[in-house]
Amino acid sequence: MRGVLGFLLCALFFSPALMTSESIASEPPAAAAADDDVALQGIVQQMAQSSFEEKITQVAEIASSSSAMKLSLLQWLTDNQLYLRKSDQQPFVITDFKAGASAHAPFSTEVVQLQGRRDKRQYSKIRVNNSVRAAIRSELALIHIRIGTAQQRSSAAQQLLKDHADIATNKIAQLLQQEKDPQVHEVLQLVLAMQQLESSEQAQRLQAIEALQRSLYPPVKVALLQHLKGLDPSDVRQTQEYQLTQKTLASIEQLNRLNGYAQDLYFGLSLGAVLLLAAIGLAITFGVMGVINMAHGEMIMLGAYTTYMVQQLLPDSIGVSLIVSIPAAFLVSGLVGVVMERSVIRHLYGRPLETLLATFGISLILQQAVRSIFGPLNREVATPEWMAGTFMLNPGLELTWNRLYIIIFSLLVLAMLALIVKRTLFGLQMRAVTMNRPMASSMGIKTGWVDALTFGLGSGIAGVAGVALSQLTNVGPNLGQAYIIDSFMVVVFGGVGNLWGTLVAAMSLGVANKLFEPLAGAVLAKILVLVFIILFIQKRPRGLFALKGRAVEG
Amino acid sequence: MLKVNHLNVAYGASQALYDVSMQAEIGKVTCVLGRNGVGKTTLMKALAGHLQPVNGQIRWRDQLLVGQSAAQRAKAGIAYVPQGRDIFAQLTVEENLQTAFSALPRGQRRIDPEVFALFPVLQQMLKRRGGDLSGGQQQQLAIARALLLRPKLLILDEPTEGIQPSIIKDIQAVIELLRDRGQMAIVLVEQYLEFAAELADDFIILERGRVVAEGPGHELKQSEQARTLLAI
Amino acid sequence: EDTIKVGVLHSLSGTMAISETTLKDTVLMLVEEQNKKGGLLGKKLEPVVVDPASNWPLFAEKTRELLEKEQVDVIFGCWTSVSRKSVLPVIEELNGLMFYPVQYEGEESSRNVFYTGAAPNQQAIPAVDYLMNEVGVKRWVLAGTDYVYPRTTNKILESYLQSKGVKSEDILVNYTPFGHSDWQTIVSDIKGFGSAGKKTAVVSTVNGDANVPFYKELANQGISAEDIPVVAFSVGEEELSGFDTSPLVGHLAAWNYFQSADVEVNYDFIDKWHAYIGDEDRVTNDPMEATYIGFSMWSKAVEKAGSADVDKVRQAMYGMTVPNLTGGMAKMNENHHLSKPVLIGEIQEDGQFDIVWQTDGVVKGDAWTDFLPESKNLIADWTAPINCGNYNVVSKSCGSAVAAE
Amino acid sequence: MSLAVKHIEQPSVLYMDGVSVSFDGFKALNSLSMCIEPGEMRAIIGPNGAGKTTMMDVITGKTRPDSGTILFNDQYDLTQHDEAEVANLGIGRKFQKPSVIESLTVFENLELSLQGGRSVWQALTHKLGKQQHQQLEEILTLIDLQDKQTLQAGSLSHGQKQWLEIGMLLGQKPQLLLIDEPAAGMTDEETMKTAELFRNLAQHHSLMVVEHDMDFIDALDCRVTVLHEGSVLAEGSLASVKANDKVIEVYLGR
Amino acid sequence: MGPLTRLLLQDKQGRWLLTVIAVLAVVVPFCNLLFPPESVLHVSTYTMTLLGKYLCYALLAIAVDLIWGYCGILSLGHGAFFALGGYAMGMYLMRQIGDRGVYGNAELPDFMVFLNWQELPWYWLGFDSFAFAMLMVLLVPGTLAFVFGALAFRSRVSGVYLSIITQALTYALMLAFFRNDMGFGGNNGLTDFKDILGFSLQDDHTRAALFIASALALMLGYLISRWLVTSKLGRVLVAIRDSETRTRFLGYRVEHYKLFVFVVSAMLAGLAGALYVPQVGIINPGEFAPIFSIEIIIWVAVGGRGSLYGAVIGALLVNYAKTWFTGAFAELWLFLLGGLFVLTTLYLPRGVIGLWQPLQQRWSSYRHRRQIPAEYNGQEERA
Ligand SMILES: Nc1ncnc2c1ncn2[C@@H]1O[C@H](COP(=O)(O)OP(=O)(O)OP(=O)(O)O)[C@@H](O)[C@H]1O
Ligand SMILES: Nc1ncnc2c1ncn2[C@@H]1O[C@H](COP(=O)(O)OP(=O)(O)OP(=O)(O)O)[C@@H](O)[C@H]1O
Ligand SMILES: NC(N)=O
Ligand SMILES: [Mg+2]
Ligand SMILES: [Mg+2]
Repeated sequence: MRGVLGFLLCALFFSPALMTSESIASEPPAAAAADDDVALQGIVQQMAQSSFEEKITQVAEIASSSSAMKLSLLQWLTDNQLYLRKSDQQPFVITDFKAGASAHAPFSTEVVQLQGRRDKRQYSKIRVNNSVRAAIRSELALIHIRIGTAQQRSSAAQQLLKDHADIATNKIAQLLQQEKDPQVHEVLQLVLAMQQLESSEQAQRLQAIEALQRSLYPPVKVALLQHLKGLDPSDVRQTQEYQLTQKTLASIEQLNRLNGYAQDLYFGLSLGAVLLLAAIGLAITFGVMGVINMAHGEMIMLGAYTTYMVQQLLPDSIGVSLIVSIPAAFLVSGLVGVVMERSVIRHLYGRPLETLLATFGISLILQQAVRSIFGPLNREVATPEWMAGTFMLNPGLELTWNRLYIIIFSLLVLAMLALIVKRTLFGLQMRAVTMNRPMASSMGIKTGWVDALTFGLGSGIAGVAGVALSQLTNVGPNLGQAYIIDSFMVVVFGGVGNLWGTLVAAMSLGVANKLFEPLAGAVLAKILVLVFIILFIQKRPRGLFALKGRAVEG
Repeated sequence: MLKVNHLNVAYGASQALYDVSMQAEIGKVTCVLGRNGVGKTTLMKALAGHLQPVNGQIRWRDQLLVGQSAAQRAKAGIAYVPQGRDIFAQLTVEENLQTAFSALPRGQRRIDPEVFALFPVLQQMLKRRGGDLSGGQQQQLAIARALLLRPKLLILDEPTEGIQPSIIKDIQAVIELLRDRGQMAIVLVEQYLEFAAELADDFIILERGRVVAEGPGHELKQSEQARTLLAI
Repeated sequence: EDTIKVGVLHSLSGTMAISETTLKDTVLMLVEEQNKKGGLLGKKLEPVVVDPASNWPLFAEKTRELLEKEQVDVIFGCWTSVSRKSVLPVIEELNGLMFYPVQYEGEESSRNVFYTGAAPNQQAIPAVDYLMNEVGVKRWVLAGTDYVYPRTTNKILESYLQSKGVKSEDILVNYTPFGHSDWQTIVSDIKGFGSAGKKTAVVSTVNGDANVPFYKELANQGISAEDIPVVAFSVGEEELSGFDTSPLVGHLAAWNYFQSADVEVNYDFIDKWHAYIGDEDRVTNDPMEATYIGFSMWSKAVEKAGSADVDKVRQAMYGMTVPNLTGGMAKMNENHHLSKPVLIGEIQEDGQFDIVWQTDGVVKGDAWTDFLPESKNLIADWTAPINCGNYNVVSKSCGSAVAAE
Repeated sequence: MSLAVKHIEQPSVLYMDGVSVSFDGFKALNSLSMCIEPGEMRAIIGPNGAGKTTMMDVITGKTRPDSGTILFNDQYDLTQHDEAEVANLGIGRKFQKPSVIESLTVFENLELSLQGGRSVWQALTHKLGKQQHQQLEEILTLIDLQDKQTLQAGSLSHGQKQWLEIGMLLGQKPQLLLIDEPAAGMTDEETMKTAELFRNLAQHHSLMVVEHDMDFIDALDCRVTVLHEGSVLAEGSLASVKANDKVIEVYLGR
Repeated sequence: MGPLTRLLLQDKQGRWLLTVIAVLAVVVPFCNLLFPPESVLHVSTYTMTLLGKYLCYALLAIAVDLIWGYCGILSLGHGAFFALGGYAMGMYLMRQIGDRGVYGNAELPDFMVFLNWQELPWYWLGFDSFAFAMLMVLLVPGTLAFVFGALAFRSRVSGVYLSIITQALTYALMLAFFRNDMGFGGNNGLTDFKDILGFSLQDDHTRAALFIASALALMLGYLISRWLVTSKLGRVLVAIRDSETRTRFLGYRVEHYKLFVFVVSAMLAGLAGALYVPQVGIINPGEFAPIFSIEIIIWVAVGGRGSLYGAVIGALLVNYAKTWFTGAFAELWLFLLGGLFVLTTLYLPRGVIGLWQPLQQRWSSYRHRRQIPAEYNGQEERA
């Protein structure tokens, strides 16, 4: 699914597709010599005592070893899984200290069952810091660029872009010949060009600059800027080179600016999508039913906690659990909504302002209930693999997957809701009941039933929003409070009772916010958006998509 | 047949109907008359289920209605055209009509073209919001909507109010037609004596919440009592 | 009276409950433990818990309630600076005693408050030193929530960085509102700022609720600690427990304590905490250690003074040392701030920090920073003969606060 | 241009020329022209949806016309004024759907309607004078709501609200009264009483009365204008318009 | 005093309320100052400042009820006016600190010193004068209300649309005041006040005086509001609440009326804020938080919307409950307070003051029923 989306987007932005076949280039494993392992074990044991600088040289030693274990060892190191048993200095690999997990010693065959966190006292970790990790990453890049999978080669190539001095020029040429993946090929070529930029021959440098034209990888720009600084425009011999560099930089800058606009738009839309999700449920409970639902935020919160619970039940399949959470959150929040409606709200029809008081009370109760049950701390909701990270539209424009999913998800939810409201008998009953309860009843509509289900629907959708928000923000007792104000703003700004208005309002507020933000900063941007809302309402006192005519005045 | 026995209805502390009894037979039009504020609408609301009586009984085909919701009554074939129209202002004309589907079995959920024959303006304005219609158009919509419920008991509270003369004539014809089909009891509140007198098979007259006169329709026009009761 | 009353003034509801509730539990745990040991001076300790509900004026009101109505002998409380500022006049008027356990912006020393969290020189400056010297950072993003603590810290840092020769175009300052939840633009700006070819780091004074979405966005936009490390002063183990840290390994925090401190006292403390709270997954953090130190010092001071009387206890506090949880000793100075070690930790996959650097000895908390013109001549010393919270060493006079005494 | 034409004619209380209003393309008023003379009572009839109520909306400033001129007393361009200003110029209105202030009592409704004292300051210092009390008593008697005067207007029956609204109109003493379907929901007897009331009023005021009840119109005994599809279809005595084939076809029925 | 007696004559509950407040205004300071802390008759300073705070809230509640209860303007941003009044007072109090701040700077408040400001911004000028500050206490909220109201009411923004933009207003102000650059102390706000008119704020006599001032302000606010709502203007307001359109057709310039009460209400709120600040000792942007404004609405709703004394009772009740619960049930109080709100709506639809109305109604319906023919007596009422 993610591949498809990526493809669509790439196609959309006229950029080369990023997924290609996953060929694995491998080289025959080096002969495992016991001596090598002993040496490695020695290094590892030494590492426990050494400073981080020493560790960097030790990493290089490990990388130059011919042992088959070196790759795993480097990986364990970066992943912080290498420990020494305090009692006998035996290295162990430990992924987790929870009871039942095991520790295995890579240099012997010993496996130890762990009893729980307390065992931490018996092992000391071989610590690495960012510098050591960076060193390992560079070493791994040099290895992976030769034998890695396509993806590993790709990231290795990009790593080389940053540290292009690390690798010999002839080696790149050699790699370029073998490389089949067009993207990796392109990056390697850039690496080569960047090395040539430092060449002593002007012809080669000019060629390199040409090659770097329109490349949006940030290191390229840095290198060109650096290069420009080293040139003297008044020197006739360098004028051409100077101008070419300048021109190249200008064109890169130009493209970056375009990217910037596209990115702001994307940010705006994704912020809009979040606002939309948060507001949709309210568009039902408030927009359609007229209940000033101060507990709306808590319905969102319940959805987020449901996501957490589902994830606790399915700890090993985060992706599935997220999908399962959607109906689960709908049910949980929806049910709470139904109970709320039947027990409290139904006594308040015709007294809309008092719903504010009651739902405010309910919101306090729900917040405290969650705090009492789950504690005051935020809960961890993991992000599935396919939602994490970015996709690259072009090297200068990487957009986040999760936002894309959320944009699509919010539109789907809205579309579904619009279908229900506009196209089903239930939707019709829903609207009729809120417009005139006694008369709706006289048309044979079970108003109590419809009220409960409508409120349940609105609440359920709020719950679904909670699933999405759990991917972006705190899952804690205050989650709801953070969204309630914005939700009301969106619904009202769009025009109460108008789903289409809610969509446009959410998106335009999101985009406006993100357009102001680079100009004025986050705080002022928010203030500006609020002022904008205030002024806009003066022009359209009933929101963006106000219903007009007698129908609303009567 | 509809039977009302000793009905008392109050708004909070103030009582509006005292010991009202009446009946309406299938195949007949029963007219309820009286001056402003005597309790006609109150009685209709009690029949439709919008007001619960303090005490007294309402029976429809030997079934006790008191305690049943308006929706249950609608499903039992009671349709109500309220005074002041009460159409769903923000629903389109079509949607207003479709609300009647709620009381109908799945198979019968369509808008009977007969309605449009009677009120052609509604067909022209299907997509307009009910609230945007003119007063008379809304009244027509309210009647049409009630007819779509395929009622056995039709309650009409001043249905001719605000309707142009030619359509009043049509409505009169329809009511006669419905009555003559003999499958429906019709309760009609009307101030417009001429109209009432022409349709009424039976009538009752209310005064200050009490039934003060009743009789067969043909007596209405001649009845001196009726004249004085309806005068000031 | 046969009990010594301990007031607990931490928000249990509202936005700050998320951080402060833990401290309430910590105090209750310490009180319970002390009572098991027989209390103090032969009296039981009686905790009095109130909820100021993250509402700043309510903090003042509740302080008055604790001191006047409940007649508590000591208060452990507050988190945000504004709550402390709100409490200050009341506690000074009624001559109460409060232990404040959170890192803060400094520029304050009240006779009635002991500050057991870090002052800027015990957190911000060492962290920047580390990044500059050990990591080679040349370009700085100072990102914070828009309020006094980040503003002051950043001001101090800016002035410090400039004194170290960092040019102003290499410093980017950014403020966000409380609870800011959409970090896309800012994170992308950081990314842009960091791609100029110089080693870049982010110094984050982002507070509270805004952190989770901030780190999630960092992770999503793929800002790795090796490229652009983020060092935070308000993110500890507890904040990390709210989200998945695996994409954030290597980002940093500067504190005076980390749960991962590999010493026996710490393991004991953690065990005690787990036993008390009944949940092995609960973490410990720096403000808890600060609370622990404050509580230990106060109990020792009460014993030493032979009374819970505020003035006597206060006098007994100066120079007091108690073991901290990282294997050293914490000492209370005359300026009401502690001497403690400064640690830099890197985030691990399991939500813990690996200590990657620490100061050689302890650093003495500085009430008035040396890096701002207005305060560089000020010191605090609550012992005779100075007896002043803002003593000007040049004019040799006490600024004001005690003039009223 | 129409202004020029106008000045040759007699003075008018209300002068409308070429007034058009459309809603989403639907022409509710279609170049409507009409003129009411001082002291004239005019009956307006016309099919449902002809635009009668819309016409009143336009006169009273509730709806802005797309085009056309509306003059009051030959001097005020009503399209330039909002509802309150129009009311203060001396135009009162009774709505088709009875509309009173539901949570005020009957008495208070009438009190608010009394002429004068519209500004904030006046409202703050206002006290009912003896004369005004008397006036209110008279109105209450006339609309037969004395015994309900302390009841909240919301608890009146439909017809009682109609009466109250007429009473409010009387209290307001406007120069021009726009009355939308006053007889709806009244008994025949009351209808006649209302007609008489209006005839009396017409001695000092100008009236524009919309009704569908032909007996009532007959009793008003005044000039009749028939609207159809937003413009004037016929005008004249009731007898003459009743005889008009087109009127019969679209309105009266055969 | 003619109008005043007339006002009071028709207002039984109001007489009660004013009497109670007047008694409090005398007794509480008296007991605080004259009886030693050991005495059973002693009222602690804690209690007195707490009550003083409640009185300010009560005045705020009256201000809100005036526009909401009587004119149907549901302002979800009234905290803004309260806070502005508070800030005006806070600025005065800050100026009174003089060189007693921690940096000993006589010209600048501490927070400005520490943000390296060189001189007092222009909008701080004049605030060292009490009279000027008091003027601003009324003028600043009044002017903001006037500008905002003039815009909104003329554009006929009403209902939830108005509510939401008032909320946007207070939210925007909150964010703005959070900014240190605004020159109002950022998140910390203004605090560490020393004295007012030369009297120390730490002194119980000063506190007693502030308490009495709050009581007087509340009484004054009540009387002004009562006068407004019992005049014909009050009926116009109700008419507007019920049917704005209809009122317009009667010739009333609805926007003028709304603007008038809105401004009056904002000024009352500002006054409440000004009295609140010296008693609680701090003013910060938290008072602009939308949730605070919603809470004000809740007080009024709990007390009983549309009756001024109900608003007072609601403010006192809810705030007392909050004080009590947060102290005595620190970890459960949200359940209790939330429950209180829900139960109030369900069982006291007219608010707490509705408590005695059913009694009255039952009495009148009892009398009424006796006029009904005897055979129906004792039957269950089902309507
Ligand atoms: N909601 C209400 N609350 C209190 N009293 C009411 C309410 N509705 C009607 N009444 C009173 O009940 C009495 C009967 O009213 P009802 O509406 O039944 O009269 P009606 O006969 O239909 O009059 P009309 O011909 O004017 O429609 C009236 O006196 C009226 O004042
Ligand atoms: N806001 C609107 N949107 C769409 N159509 C409208 C709107 N307002 C009025 N109309 C239409 O304009 C036409 C004129 O309506 P108007 O109410 O003026 O009729 P009327 O002459 O008063 O009729 P009646 O006698 O039934 O009261 C009607 O067809 C109505 O449906
Ligand atoms: N003191 C703080 N972290 O606000
Ligand atoms: Mg009726
Ligand atoms: Mg009409």
